[in-house]
Amino acid sequence: MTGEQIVFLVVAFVTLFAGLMVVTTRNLVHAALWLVAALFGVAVTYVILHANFLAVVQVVVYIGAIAILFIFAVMLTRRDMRDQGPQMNKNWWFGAVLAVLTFGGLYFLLQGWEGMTKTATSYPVGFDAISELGNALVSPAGYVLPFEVASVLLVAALVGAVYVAFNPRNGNSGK
Amino acid sequence: MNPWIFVGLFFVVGLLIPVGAIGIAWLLGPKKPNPIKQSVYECGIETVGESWVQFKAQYYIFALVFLVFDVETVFLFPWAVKLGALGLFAVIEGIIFILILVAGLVYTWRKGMLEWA
Amino acid sequence: MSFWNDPLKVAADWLLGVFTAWGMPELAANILIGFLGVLILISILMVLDIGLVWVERKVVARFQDRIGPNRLGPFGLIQPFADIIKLMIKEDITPAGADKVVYNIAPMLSMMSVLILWAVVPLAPTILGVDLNIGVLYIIAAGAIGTLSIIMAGWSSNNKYALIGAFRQVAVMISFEVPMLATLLIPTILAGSMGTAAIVEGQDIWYVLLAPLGALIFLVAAIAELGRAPFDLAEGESELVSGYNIEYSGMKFGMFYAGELLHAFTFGGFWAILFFGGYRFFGLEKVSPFLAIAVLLFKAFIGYWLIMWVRYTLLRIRIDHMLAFNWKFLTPLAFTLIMVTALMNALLSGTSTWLYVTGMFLSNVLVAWGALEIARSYSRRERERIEGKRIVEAGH
Amino acid sequence: MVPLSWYLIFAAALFSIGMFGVLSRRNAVAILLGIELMLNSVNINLAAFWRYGDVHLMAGQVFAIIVFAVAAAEVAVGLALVISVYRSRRTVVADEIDMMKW
Repeated sequence: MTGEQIVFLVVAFVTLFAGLMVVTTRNLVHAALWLVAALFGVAVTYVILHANFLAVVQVVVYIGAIAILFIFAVMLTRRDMRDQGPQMNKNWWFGAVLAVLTFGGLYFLLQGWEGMTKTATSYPVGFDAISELGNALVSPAGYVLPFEVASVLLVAALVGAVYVAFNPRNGNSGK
Repeated sequence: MNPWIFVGLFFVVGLLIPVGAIGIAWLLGPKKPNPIKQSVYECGIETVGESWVQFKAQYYIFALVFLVFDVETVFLFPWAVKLGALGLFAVIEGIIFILILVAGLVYTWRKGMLEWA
Repeated sequence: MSFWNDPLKVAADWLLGVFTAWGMPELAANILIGFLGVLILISILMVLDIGLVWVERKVVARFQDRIGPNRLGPFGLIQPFADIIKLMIKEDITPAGADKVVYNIAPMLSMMSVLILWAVVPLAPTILGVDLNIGVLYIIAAGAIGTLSIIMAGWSSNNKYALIGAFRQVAVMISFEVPMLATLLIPTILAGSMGTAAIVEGQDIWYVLLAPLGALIFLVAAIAELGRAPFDLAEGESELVSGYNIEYSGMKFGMFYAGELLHAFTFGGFWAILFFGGYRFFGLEKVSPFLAIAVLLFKAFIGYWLIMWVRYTLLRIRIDHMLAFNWKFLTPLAFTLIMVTALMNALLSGTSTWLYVTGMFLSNVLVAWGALEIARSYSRRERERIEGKRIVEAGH
Repeated sequence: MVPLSWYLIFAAALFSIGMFGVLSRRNAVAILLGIELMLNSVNINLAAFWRYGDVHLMAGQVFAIIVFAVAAAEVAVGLALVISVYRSRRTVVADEIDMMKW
């Protein structure tokens, strides 16, 4: 077993454990912090995959922005957080069964696929993935349309979110 | 050798140093807790109500606007790296991208959502 | 290849020889050497940090027409060490009802988020931690961890002041991260790389000449990111007592405090790296790597001094003014500047150096002037509106 | 070298955990947390397929970036909806949000 494999296994188990804590912890702020741990684990996975840009974007976007947004949202909807009643709904066992079935089914399907045991070719020396990525994102032969549409999508999300959450006609906006 | 090993070492050592400092301080310092000492510090006044109070929505709005801008600006980095080689067409694409972004900011501004009121 | 030309490599080779002679596999030896190198760098930083406490106290004293620490040792130089001993032997109080685990992790994360920044600092042409091709984004990523540590500290303390302070601080930090990210794009565009080493190597002309406005915006955003005056409203003593770290005492408070000082110094360093040529100073860096480190530290100290100067000169700004300043002025300005820089860079790239530099500089000045004019006319209209209303009210 | 199967199984496990969260939590914010886990597992797959295919084809990374944008948009709108509902109904429990029933 190589060092890379050991690192991967440790990171994978930590990430999965953190993921389990996310879905089972009662305290929602703790759940959000466990989510940060899980997302950091995913960032390390990107590093092992040589996807530097994805790794750092993962930290900047998820930990720097999305986790903060979650914590703010938890604080805004605090009154329900007093952990009254169960955090799980009545059918939680059904969800558990379905999740296990999904995992089993995926595992079964993947076992039957011949590309499964593929190993990676060694990473080309001096290959600059970021500049390739820049090329792919803005060259007309590449993904320029998805790139611009992503911008439109985010602006639409901003406009929609601002409108939905804080429409003055909904009554008590701002406190 | 993968350069990220060094980044990992920086994380490890960067965590070890404060852990060590706090650990030594914990060993050296006296430990005599009592309820008054451990009470929440609020300028000598008794705490009223819960500490985990509810917050005003404006914090969420700023986090929201930040999230959108953060994601979009991060996407501009590969564009910026390759800009010198790609010429004017890529510059115009980037400018369109930024203008779409600024349109979102203008909308939020016009809706009066950037006011701290 | 002598020690004075490339000390890092010589030392590493020597250590590698020693370790492999002990029968250690090469990879493990390399990792151990890296570990030792990082440990030494961070230890030096911590000692520097202790020195910064003294510098900060001495400088603030001078700004306020006082003497500052002057009893222990010459010029009070031993004072910070006495402070550390005091912090070490103080009782560590955990407030009742605090979330113990989160409460203890927060100061460690805060310090770590500063220390890991030094992984991408190029100290000299041959001495840099890691040459990542995503260097400038790494700075923001480390800042994200710092933001998280603040919210953790505020939330886990079980104190209203701490939580409100943390929320305000985080709102300010994330807001000012947008213009900071935007100005980080400018060196990236000019150097054609996100790596900090490549950015320094690309600065045959300091980028401050090509993008003076960008350098200015970066400094303002950095000061806000640090939560220092005039953007230190989270610490407003009169209303929030001390902000997010109010419930911390002893060494845990020390971690926040030392982290803040080192963070300021580090951002002085990054300002120098991104806009003032890093370790480069008219070929001085080629003489010896030690000289290059000295140049970088000198520039970083100038940046740090500037941050202190701003801190002790300006008054605190109200949070609504601050956020309005960011979202309505700094962010649109930064994005305009990126568009102008990208456009000018593409248009002028084939021309002579003089024309290029002059064009870039003048376009920056033009953008700054235009922004100030718009702000001026807007605020004049605003004032007339408010004052006009007041006159009407008075006549009522 | 880590074989591709490890990544895929890791991603499948993370996806299942996220799905369990989505199906079983009562709090709407917690449901969104589960969705984040699921999106991340998708991204791991995309990055792994980029690495194990031809690294010169950037489609995997570009898709992953688009997923980042979608995740950000989803969180922004999702949490805004939760807050909006909370403001009118004073609850974030998904079972009790039933205005669409009538």
